[in-house]
Amino acid sequence: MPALEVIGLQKEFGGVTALAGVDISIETGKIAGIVGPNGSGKTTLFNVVAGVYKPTGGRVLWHGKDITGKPTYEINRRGLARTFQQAMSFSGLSVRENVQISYEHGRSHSATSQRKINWSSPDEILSFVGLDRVANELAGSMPFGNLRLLGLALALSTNPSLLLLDEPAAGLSENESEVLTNLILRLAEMEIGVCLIDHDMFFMGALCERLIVLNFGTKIAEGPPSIVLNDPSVVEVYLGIEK
Amino acid sequence: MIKLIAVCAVSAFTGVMIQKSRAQDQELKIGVVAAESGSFVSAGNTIVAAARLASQQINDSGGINVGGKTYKIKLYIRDNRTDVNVTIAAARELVNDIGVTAIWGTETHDFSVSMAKITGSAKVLQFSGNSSLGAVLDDKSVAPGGWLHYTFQTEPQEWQRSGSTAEGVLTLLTPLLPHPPQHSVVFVGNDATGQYLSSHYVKALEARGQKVDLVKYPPDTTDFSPLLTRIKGLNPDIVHFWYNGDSTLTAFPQALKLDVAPSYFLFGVDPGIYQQRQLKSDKPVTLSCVPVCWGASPSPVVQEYFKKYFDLGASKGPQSSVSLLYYDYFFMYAKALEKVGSIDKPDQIVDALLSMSYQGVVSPVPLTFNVHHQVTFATQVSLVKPGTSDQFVSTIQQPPPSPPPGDPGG
Amino acid sequence: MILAFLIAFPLLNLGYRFLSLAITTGVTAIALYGLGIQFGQAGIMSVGHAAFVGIGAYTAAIVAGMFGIGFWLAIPLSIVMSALCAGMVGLPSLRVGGQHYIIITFCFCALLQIILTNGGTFTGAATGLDVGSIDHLFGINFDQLRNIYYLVTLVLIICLVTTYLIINSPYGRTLRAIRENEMLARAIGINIGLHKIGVFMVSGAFAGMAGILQAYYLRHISPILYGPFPSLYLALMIMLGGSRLIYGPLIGAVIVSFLPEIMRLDPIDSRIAYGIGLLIVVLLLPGGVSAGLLDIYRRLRPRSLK
Amino acid sequence: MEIFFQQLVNSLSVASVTILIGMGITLIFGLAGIVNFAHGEFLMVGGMATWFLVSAGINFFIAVLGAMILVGFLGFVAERGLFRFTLERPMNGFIMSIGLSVILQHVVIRLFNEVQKTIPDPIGQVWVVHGVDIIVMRAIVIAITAIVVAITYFCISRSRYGLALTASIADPDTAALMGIPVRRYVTGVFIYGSVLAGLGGALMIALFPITPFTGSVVIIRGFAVSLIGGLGNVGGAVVGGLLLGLVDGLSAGYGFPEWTDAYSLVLMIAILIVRPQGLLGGTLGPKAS
Repeated sequence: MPALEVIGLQKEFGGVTALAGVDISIETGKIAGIVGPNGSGKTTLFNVVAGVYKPTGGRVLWHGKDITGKPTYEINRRGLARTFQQAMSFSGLSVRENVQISYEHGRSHSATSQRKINWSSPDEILSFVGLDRVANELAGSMPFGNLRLLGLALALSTNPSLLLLDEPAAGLSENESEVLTNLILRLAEMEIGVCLIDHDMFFMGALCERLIVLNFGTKIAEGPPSIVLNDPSVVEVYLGIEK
Repeated sequence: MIKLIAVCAVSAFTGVMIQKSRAQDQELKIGVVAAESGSFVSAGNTIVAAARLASQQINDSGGINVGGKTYKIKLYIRDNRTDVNVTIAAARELVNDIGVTAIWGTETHDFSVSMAKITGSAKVLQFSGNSSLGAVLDDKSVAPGGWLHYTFQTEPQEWQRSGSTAEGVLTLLTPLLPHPPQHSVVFVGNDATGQYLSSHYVKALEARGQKVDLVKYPPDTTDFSPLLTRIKGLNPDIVHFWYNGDSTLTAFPQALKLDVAPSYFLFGVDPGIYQQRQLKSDKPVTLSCVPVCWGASPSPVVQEYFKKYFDLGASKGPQSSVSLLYYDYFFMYAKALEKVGSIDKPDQIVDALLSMSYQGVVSPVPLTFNVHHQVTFATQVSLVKPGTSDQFVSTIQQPPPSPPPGDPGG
Repeated sequence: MILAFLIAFPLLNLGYRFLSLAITTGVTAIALYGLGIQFGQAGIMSVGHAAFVGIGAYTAAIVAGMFGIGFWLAIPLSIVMSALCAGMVGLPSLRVGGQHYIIITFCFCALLQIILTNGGTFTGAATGLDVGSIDHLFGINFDQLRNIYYLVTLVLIICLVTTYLIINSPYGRTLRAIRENEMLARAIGINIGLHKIGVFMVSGAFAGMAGILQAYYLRHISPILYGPFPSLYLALMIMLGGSRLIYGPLIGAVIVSFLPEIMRLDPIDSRIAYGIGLLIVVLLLPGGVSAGLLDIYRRLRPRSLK
Repeated sequence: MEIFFQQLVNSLSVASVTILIGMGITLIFGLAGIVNFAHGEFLMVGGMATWFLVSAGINFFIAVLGAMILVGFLGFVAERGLFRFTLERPMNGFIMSIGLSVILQHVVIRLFNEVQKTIPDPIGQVWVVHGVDIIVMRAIVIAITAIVVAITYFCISRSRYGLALTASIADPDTAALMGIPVRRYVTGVFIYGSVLAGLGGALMIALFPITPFTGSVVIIRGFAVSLIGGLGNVGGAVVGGLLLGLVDGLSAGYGFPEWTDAYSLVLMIAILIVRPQGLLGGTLGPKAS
C-alpha cells in the first residue's frame, strides 16, 4: 500500500481551477518529484495535502486512512511533514530553540506517527543538517541557505515518515544545492519518504526515482525520469516555458 | 544594597519620629481627601475650598476650646487624583501615618465607601456628602462596632430631597401650564448617583399624581438628540433633567431646539450658571441646586457665605454650591469636641454629634443628624421667568415627613 | 535581589501611603503577568484585560454576597471564572487576528462595563458591590495593611515563578512559535487553536487572581474600575515595561502606578510622560524598559554573563 | 411617524461624523497597514481647535478650515516622525499610536482643561418640515459629509492618482515596482485622513460638546465602521457609518436607553467575527490563519 494516495483532487479559488482532479501515490523510502511550470498547481497540491486548504473535490489517503481536510497540525502528527517555499522559521528565536520546539512536539505525538528515526536531542538534528555551529544565532539573522536547512530540520524533528519539500533548492548556490542533495539521499537511506517540488528538470531528474509532471492542475506524465523527460507532451510544456 | 536599605530604614524611621514629636500640642489634625486633579476636579476643589474657609474662620476666631486647651485646626489635604487606589492610599496615610481625628470627603459614593472601611476600623470620623450612602447607612452599620459608625452623611436623605424638590417643581410650574401637569419624564445619567437618585425622585413624583417615565442615558453621552426625540414622542408635560448638572447643561439646549416639552426642570443647575451661560427659553424652566444656590439665593446668610467663598478665589462653577455640603460640619464637629472635652474619644464625639443641633448656613433651621447619621435640610427651587436668563422666583421647600409609598427610605 | 527588596519593603517603614500604593502596584503587576504571557510569549495583544480583572473581582464579591463564601474559598472560583471568560473572548481570535482582534477585545471590555452597570442588584449596578475583609488564616490578621502587602507579594512571587516556568518550558516555546509564525507552527504539529485559547485562559487566570485581591483590598468595586480606560493603561504598562522578560510587567506596573505617586507628579503630566515614554520605547527600546535595563546591565558587566 | 423621521435625521447627522472618521481610517489602514489609535484624538484636536478659534471670535467656517489644516499638519508630523518607522511592524505602530493618543488627550487637558467645550450654534435655525424638526446645522453637516464622500469617491475611482492609489492599496509591492511612489502616497493619504478627522471634529463640536475624552469613544466607532465596510473601501466606510448611525439612533429611540451603547458594540463584534473581511470586502485584514 502506498503511504500517500491522492485521488481525484480538485481545488478552485474563486472560479480559478488550481487542481483539476489529480491522482498521485507516493511510497516511503523513495524520492519522488513533482515538476511543472509556475502555476501548474504544485504548491497548491502540497497545501491541500498538508491541510492548509480544503479541497473542492477528491480525497487524500494516508496509509489507507482518509485525511482529507484534516487540520495541518493533525496531519503533521500522523507523520507527514512539509517545508515551505519561502524558507520560513521562527525568526525571533535562536536556531536551537527553533528545532527544540519542533523536536518537543515530534516527541509528544510519537504515538500517532509512523516514526523512522528517534532523535535523541535537538542538537542531534542540528548536526545532522549541519547547523550545529550556528545553533545560538537568531534564526532571522541567518543567510538564506541556512534558513532552508533550518526549514528541513524543523520538518525532520517532528519524526515524519514522509517529507514534502517545497522547492528546497530554489535560491541555493551550487555548493548548498549539493549539501542538500546529499541530505535528501541520506533521508531515503533512513527509509524516510521524500517528495519534492521543483521546476528544475535537471536537478530533479538526477535526484528522483520517479517524476510526476503537472500542467494546469492536471497530471500529464508519470514514471522514471528517463522516460518522463522524453515524453513529448512534457517536452512541449517545458520547451514552451523555458524558451 | 543592604546598607542602602538600612540607611533608608533609619532615615524613614527618624523622619516619622520627628513628625510625631512635633505634632503634639494644640493642633487638631483634620484630613481632606478630594480630587485636585483628574476628572472630578471641579467637585473636589469645592470641598478643599470649603475646608480652607471653615478652618480659617475657626482658627481666626480663636480656635476650639477642648478640655481647657485651645486647638487650632491643621488641615492635611490629599489629592485623590480621581482614583480609588490613591484615595485609599491617602486615607491610609491620613489615618495611620498622620493620625487625623476626622476626614472630610470625597466626591463619589465608591471612593467614600472604600474610605469608610479604613476610617471605620481606625475610629476616625468621616463626613461625606453623598446621599447614596443612604443605601448602606442602616441600623446595623451605624451601630457601635458597625463599619459606618463613624461616618456621617452631610447631604439629606434622597427621599427627603426628592420629595421637597418634586413639591417645589410642581408648585412653581402648575400655574404656568395650560393644564395641571400629569405626565413627567425623568431623564438621568446611568451612573451610580443617577441610578440611586432617580429611583427616589420617580417615587416622589408618582406620590404627587404624576405618571412618570424614566429614561436613562449612558454617562458620557454628548449627543442627546435621539433620546430627546424619543422623549418628545412620549408627550410629557414636564421633562426633569435629573443628575448630573454637567450633562444637563449639554442636553437642555438640545431639548430646547427640538421643542421636547412645554416645561422643564433642571436639577443641579444653579441660577448663577443659567445666567452665566445665557440660557433662555420661552417655556417655563425650574432649577434646583445641591444643596443651595449661589446665584439668586433668598437667604442673606447664604449670600454672605458665597461672597466670602468666592472672595477666597474659588471659581463660580456648576459645582460651587457643593462646598456647602462640607462647610457647616467643621463648626458642628468643633462644637461636638468642645462638648466632649477631648479630641480623642471618637465614640463620645459620635454621640455628641447625634444629640446636638447646629444652626448652619445651609439650612434656615438648625442641622441635626438622625439615627442613621444623615442630616436634614430644605431644598431651594427656582423658576426662571420665561424669555429671560436672569430673573428668578425662588421657593424653599421643607422635606416631607415620611418617604412616599414604594420608597424604602434610606 | 528584587525579591529581597519586595519582602523588606514594609520594614523601611515608609508609612501607610507607600504601603497602600505598593499593594496597588503589586495587584496591577499580577494582572500584568497574565497579559505579559499572552502578549510577550504568544504575541496576542489585548486592550480589554481589565475586564477579566473585573470578572475575578465581581465573582468574589457576588459569591461572598450570595453564598457567604469568603476570600480563601473564592480564590479558585475567581480564577476559574476569569479564565473561562477569557477563553470565550479568545474564541474570535481563531478567526480574526491582529488589530481586528484588538478592536474586539476593546468592544468586549466596553460591553462588560455596560452589563455590570445595568446588572441590577446582582452586580450592584453602577454603585457596585461592597466586599468584606479577608478571613484570618493561620492566625494572621489581614485587616493589617502589612499582612495584605505580604499576601500580595506572595502571590506576585508565585506569578513571577509561574511566568518563569512557563517561559522556560516546552509550553512557553510553543507559544513563542505561535507568536513568530503561525503557519510554520501548524506545519510542525502545533494545535494553534488549542494553545491560543489556552493562553487566554492562563492570562485570564492571572487577571482573576488580581481581581479578587483588588476586590478585597478596595473592599468596594464598581464598573468604572474595569472599563476600556483601565484596560488601555494595562496595555500601556506592559508595553512600557516590556512583555517578554520576566521583570517587564513588574517594572511596567512600578513605572505607571508607583513612580508618579512617590514623585508627586501631576497625573496629567505623568500621563503625557508615559505616552512619550511609550513612543521612545517603541522606536528605540523594542523590548521595553526591562530589556533596556538588561542591556545596560550587560554592557556594564560584560564578564559576568560570558 | 414624525418622531421616526426625526430619529432618521438625528441618525444621519451622527453617522456623518462617523463616516468622516471611518473613511480616514479605512484609507490609512488599507494603504499603509497603520492602525492609528490616535485618529480619534485627531478628531478631538480638530474640535478643540475649532472651539479655540471660535472663542477667539473667528467665524465658524473659517475655524473649520483652520482645524482641518492644523490636524492635517498633525497627521503629517505623526506619519513622518513616527509611523514611517513602523511600516514593517504594524503592531509597533499600533502600540505607538496608543501612546500618541494618551499624549494628545492629556496635552489638550493641560492646555485647556478636562471640562467639555461647546461653541455657540453657528446656525441656530430649526426647520419644521411636516412636523419633523430639522436642526439646520445638522442638515449642513450631512450635506458637507455627502460632498466630501462624493469628492473622495470620485478622486479614487476616476482620477489617475486615485487609480494608482487603489493599486497601492491592493498590492503595495507590485505598485512600487510599477513606479508608483507608494511611500509618498502613504504620507498623502495619512494627511488626507487626518484632514477628514479635523473636519469631523469641527462639525462635531457644531452639533454637540466634545471633551478631551471624546476621541477614544469615536475611535472605536471609526474602527468598527472601517472594518465593517471592509478596509480600504471608501464605499464600505459609508455603508458602515450609516449602518452604525442607524443602529445607534434607532436603539436610542426604541431600545432600552441604558443599553444604547451596547447595541452597536454587539453589532461590531458580530460583524467582525462573521465577516472579518467586511461587508463590502476590502483588502484582506490580518487573518489569524
